[in-house]
Amino acid sequence: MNSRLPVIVTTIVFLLGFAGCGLHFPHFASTRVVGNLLTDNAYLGVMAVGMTFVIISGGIDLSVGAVLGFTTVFLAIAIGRLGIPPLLAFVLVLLLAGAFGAAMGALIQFLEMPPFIVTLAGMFLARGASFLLSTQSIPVGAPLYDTLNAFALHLPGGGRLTFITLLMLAVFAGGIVLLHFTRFGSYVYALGGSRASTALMGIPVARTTIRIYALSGLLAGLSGIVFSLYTSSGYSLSGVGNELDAIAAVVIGGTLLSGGVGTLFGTFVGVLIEGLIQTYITFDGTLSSWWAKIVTGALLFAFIAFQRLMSGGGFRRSRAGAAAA
Amino acid sequence: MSATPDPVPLLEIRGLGKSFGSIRVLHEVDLLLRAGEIHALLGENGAGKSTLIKCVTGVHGRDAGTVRLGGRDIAPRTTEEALAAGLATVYQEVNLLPNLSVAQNLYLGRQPTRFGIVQGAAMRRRGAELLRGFGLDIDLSRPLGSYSVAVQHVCAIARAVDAQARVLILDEPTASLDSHEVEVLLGVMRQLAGRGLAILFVTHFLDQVYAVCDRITVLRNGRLVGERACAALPRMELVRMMLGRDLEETVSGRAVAEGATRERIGRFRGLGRRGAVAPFDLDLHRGEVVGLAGLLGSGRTETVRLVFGADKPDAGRAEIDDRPVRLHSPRDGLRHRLGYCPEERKTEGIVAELTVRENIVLALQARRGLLRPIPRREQDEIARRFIRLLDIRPADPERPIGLLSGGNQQKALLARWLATEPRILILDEPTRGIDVGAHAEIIRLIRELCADGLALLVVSSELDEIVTYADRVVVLRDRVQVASLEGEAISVSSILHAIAEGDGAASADAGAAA
Amino acid sequence: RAEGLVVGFSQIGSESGWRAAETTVTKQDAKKNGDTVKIADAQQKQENQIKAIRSFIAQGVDGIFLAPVVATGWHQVLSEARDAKIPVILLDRDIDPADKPLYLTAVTSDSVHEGAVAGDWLVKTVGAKPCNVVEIEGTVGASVAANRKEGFDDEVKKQPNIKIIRSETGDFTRSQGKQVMESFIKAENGGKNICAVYAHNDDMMIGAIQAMKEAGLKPGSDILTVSVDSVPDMFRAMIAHDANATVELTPDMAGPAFVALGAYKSKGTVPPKWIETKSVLHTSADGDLQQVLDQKKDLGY
Amino acid sequence: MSAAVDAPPRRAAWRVPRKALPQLAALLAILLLDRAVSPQFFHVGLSGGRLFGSLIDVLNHGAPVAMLSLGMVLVIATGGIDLSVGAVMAISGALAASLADSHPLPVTLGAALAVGLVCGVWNGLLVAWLRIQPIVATLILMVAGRGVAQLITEGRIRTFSSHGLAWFGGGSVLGVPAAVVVTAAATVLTLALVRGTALGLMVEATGGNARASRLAGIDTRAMTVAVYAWSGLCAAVAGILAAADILGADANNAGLYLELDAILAVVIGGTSLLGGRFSIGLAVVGALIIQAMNTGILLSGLPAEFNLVVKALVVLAVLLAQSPRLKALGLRRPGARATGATP
Ligand SMILES: Nc1ncnc2c1ncn2[C@@H]1O[C@H](COP(=O)(O)OP(=O)(O)OP(=O)(O)O)[C@@H](O)[C@H]1O
Ligand SMILES: Nc1ncnc2c1ncn2[C@@H]1O[C@H](COP(=O)(O)OP(=O)(O)OP(=O)(O)O)[C@@H](O)[C@H]1O
Ligand SMILES: [Mg+2]
Ligand SMILES: [Mg+2]
Repeated sequence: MNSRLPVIVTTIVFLLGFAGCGLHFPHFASTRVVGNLLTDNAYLGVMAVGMTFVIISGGIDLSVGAVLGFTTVFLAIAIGRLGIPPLLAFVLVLLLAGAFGAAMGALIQFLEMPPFIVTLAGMFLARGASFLLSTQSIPVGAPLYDTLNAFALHLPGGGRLTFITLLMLAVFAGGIVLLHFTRFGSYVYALGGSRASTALMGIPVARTTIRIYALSGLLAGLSGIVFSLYTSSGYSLSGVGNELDAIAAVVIGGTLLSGGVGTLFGTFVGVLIEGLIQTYITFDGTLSSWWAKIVTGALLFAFIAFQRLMSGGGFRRSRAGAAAA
Repeated sequence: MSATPDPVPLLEIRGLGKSFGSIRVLHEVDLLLRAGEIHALLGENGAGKSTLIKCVTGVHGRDAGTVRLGGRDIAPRTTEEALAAGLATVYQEVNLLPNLSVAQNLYLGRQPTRFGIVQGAAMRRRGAELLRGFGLDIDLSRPLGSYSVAVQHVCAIARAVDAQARVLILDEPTASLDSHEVEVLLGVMRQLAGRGLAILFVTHFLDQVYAVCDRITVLRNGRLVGERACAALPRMELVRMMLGRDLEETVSGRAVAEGATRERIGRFRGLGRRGAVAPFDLDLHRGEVVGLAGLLGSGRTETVRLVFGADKPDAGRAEIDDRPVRLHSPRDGLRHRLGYCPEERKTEGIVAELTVRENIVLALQARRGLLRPIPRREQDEIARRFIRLLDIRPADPERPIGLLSGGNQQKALLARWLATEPRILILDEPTRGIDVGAHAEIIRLIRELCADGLALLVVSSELDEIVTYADRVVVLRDRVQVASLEGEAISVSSILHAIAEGDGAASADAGAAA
Repeated sequence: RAEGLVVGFSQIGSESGWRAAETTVTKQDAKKNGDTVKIADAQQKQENQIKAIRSFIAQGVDGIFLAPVVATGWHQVLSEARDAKIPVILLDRDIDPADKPLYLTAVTSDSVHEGAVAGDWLVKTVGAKPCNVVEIEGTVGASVAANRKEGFDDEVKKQPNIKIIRSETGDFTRSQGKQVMESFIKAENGGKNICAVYAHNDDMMIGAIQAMKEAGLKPGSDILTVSVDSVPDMFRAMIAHDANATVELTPDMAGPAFVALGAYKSKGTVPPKWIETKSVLHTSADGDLQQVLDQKKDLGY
Repeated sequence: MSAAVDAPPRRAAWRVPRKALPQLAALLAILLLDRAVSPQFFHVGLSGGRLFGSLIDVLNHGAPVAMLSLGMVLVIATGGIDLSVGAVMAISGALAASLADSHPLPVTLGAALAVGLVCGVWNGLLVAWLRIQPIVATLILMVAGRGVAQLITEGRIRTFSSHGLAWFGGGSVLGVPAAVVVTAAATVLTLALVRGTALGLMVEATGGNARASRLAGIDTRAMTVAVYAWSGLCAAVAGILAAADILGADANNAGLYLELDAILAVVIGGTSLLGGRFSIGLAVVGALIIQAMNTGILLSGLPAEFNLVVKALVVLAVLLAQSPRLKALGLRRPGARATGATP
């Protein structure tokens, strides 16, 4: 129940926020806006799922944004220039991204290096690699892309559930099963609770750690695929700073960076909240670019502070040592 | 005792050696464990018991020696492999996961699954069964961290027992249990041994040793002193083996002369906190030891935390020297010369990576304040003094305290507060995990302290211990003060009576959540 | 009904003084013709621009101005705009030719041409003398950077006497420009081997000028300078004879765009696909530096 | 994982007396590499009464990140992190630049430092009182802060001509660039503050085990606010240096992504992101390592698109070199699991 509360609160906060915007702007409360909210943040959602696993396990992954960028360039070159069939290219890039994540996990596990730094180096590496592939932005002209992009479930009122939206929702569903209903999932929480204890309980710490980062890399790759569908192109600078968006989404969703506590549903709401803030800014449109930044920060603060207060921010004594941030 | 042990050893440890860096911790230790026997591994704090266990179960690598299980050489590199080989262990520190549900903790790694999906309901059902076997009836879906250490420890034991291993290793499992739970545990151990399990049992309670064990292996300073059959070894002889000297018998009875002035230092009226303890009154006098008795989860820790100021009371008032004071934070407590050795050493006591010296001076420094740092020379002096006074081993003030054995960490924490020269000292389970020698020392210390005019408030689950030093015993049940015994009225039986009085269910909801 | 159009402007960001000026000018133009413009700052991220355009569509604006951060990846969202019958006008950067049908017109300068103009000036200035050029590039991956490099390099490659000896990125910022120039000076024997600097924007050049001064060199005479943008500070530098030349990139892209949009909305006149803004060259030799500077003062550079 | 149970975990491993060796070795190695790519790397001359040379550049450009790491190391030691330093740099720089020509220098500096302090305190309050997780708490200011800076400069580059402020960029003391002098002074001051008082011990205790420290009577909240405030202050100084360096405040780019470099510097300096033991001096060395690498890359004349890859590889190499695990395989560190324990 202690872990449920934040999620409930976050959800309420989001709904209130959405309602507020709906009253504020005429065209806001429409299925179209909802559809856009999902489509425009699909890549972030996919990325955030992986990030949730990593953070709950007590780690962090800064490389995801760069991996996204690399993926788009890789796909653009593979499909656009080398004419490799898209599906094959997808598989290749997913394998690559997964292996990359696994490698970082191995460094973290066996050399006891801090995840923050290992993945930071990973970020430089992935971004640098995409520069080496190409510094120009490359269009991807593949029939598959057009068909996938054309596909959409139409909602009453002009809203559309696009392919990538459905893909993101599927990833969340799969993630929820994996995290909340499998042994692997419980190991993830265990690691976040205490690596030492987990090891003493005879849980395969090394294997689990590596798998977690592999999963994060894989999903970063997938979010790269989503992004490349989203823009039908590859660009070495795409995804800059997305890792922070993903982390923020996860944490807003009530997951503790200290690990061991959190839910994927919370992350989902976190992503929506971030999207909502941006939509609000663009709907307003009168804000100069610096006021836009300030307001973004202010709203972020408002959401988080409100969340803390509602879930009783006071100094509570908790015996759950690990959870006590 | 239990089933007659068959001669061929199930677990055979030979010439096991281990050093950490330059420090040799274990020297050619042999240990034979036979199927169906309960084997006690005894020794002072720092003797190397836990290290031996960790070397056998793959937490540490060993430098020398062989370990054979059922005639096969084994060399597990992780506890995972040890478990697979058939060694189930409960390590000294409660090593479960506070953020996971009780059920998950019991079955982590062995959860029942169908198509890879964990069967939560089934798991909780089996778990409830298991825990009932230990007289524990709690909600298995709540996070383990919301239950007291005692409850957590029982879960750890239950987990290990359920692992269906051939050898069960328990490192001071009874340290944080109360008499009732200890009885239950010993019962379970007998059963398991009866089923042919080999059990290695580390404890500092000799009564428990004599109650269940077949054989005893004694370590001193990392060396094997000898293995004896329990029946053939008189208590005094055993203590001599452990300490390498005789233990001067601790005279019981009050420390201070009866006539001593009972000048009141602390006065607490209607102090309470919702969900923790009902409002209570408490007086503390110079040179007096007040004992807090009660079952696990009766709210003793909560009580003393309120007195110290670790938690904010939501009712009542506190007076020191008859002047009303505000005790809302540990700093307030410190300012008014109170001291508090918490029960949960690892999470609330030590700062593992800091040295023994730094840990000892911490509270004193906090009292002097940021701008008056204690000069290094003075720090060394203080550290050395208390290391000598409390015989902390190894006597190296520059060692990270995390590397000390449990008992020695406890002594260092005591030193931390003694260094602040408190007027009221609160000890929550001070003798938990302390060897017989140190145990006697600490009790003597408690006496000396109150002779020097301190007021002591001591929480302990060991009634006979309380009886030896308490001038007054306050008994709690279900977070309510139910009795206060004075002078001659104090005796184990009278306390037990007060605890049990009128309701036998008290033990059932031991550790039931707030 | 050219009056009171509501226009959504998806601006790249506010990374440079020039960008700020473009935004200001756009607002000023809108005020002039009594239109309202909703500006969304994308902070250099294409995804943010796409989100912005989507929400403009959702709000049913009359027209969308887009300053694309990259050339590719607009097909989908622009199609959505077309389906919603909202004309899109590109500002200051063009996009993938394949998407031509999706926008009304593009008001841009030709950044390859800008590079060429700069190169041409250098060629003319040095004549037959041998000349080692160092180049301070824009952000790696930015299309403008690539184009301005291409234009300049092609122009000077034709001359055997001019060599580009070093080329590093200065991220379009002053401090990086300065740092890069310092390293060039150290690496090229105190700057004695360097005859000219070409920077992809004025900000980097201003940093470089500082670096040269601190190294005891005289920018403008010891080492020639040419860069792109024509921000006020560059004019001040030229007036002080610390710099030689800068290629103008007008911040007023929106002006023509508003005209085109107005005409299209009222009379349905379809403008040409490309409205090119001129890339004028200003040099320290010009007499009108002060006037130009005064005009530029209040454009929010 | 035994290490984490009862052996010195990673942080403790840094405490071996020769703990400074890996960092210093790394710095030396990188400097030699720089020497290899540009022969005159070690040449130091005088130009306009100011020392002049690549080595000086390393110090000079390393100064801002070094300043940041001075604050960051304390924040990290308490188990926190401060993402907002880059934005705070932008704010203080913008403020300084916009006041410089109209106000006397002391006022300008005072205002710039004050605003940094305020930002730091704000972060501290969010973390200590609202108990928002540091990374998010500071993310807020990271986003909004740059906006505030741009608000001050209205998005343009605010140049100034005040010689007083300019001194911090172009000035020098006995030929040593002002930025270097300021940073060195700040380092000494920080060391005095931290090791001269009990702050160091209390910070390490708080980072090591906050609950225990609180029970020992340490005011962990005040501690937290203090370190974030200090981080804000250091960031403000860095902002002033950055503005003075280019004689103008570039709100959009000043300090952009420097928070990452600062964190990197601290970690290279051997302080664990989990909090606890920390080393101020080594954090500064870490900053120099990073800058030496960047300068080297510029001097090498390598095509720009290679920079990041090189940076990544160097960082990994440096970290590998000091990984306790690798050491463990070499000299058998206490608690290291001798993996081949087969008799
Ligand atoms: N990881 C380690 N590194 C260095 N020394 C260690 C380490 N672990 C234990 N020691 C030392 O080894 C000795 C034995 O410790 P151990 O914990 O085995 O004692 P113990 O018999 O379990 O004591 P207790 O009864 O208090 O638990 C102690 O002196 C301790 O300081
Ligand atoms: N943070 C918490 N959240 C939920 N329940 C708690 C918490 N802390 C303590 N409890 C419960 O409150 C009860 C009282 O705990 P407390 O430790 O005070 O009892 P006690 O008499 O001190 O027992 P012990 O011998 O463990 O000290 C325990 O059963 C424990 O499970
Ligand atoms: Mg032990
Ligand atoms: Mg207790």
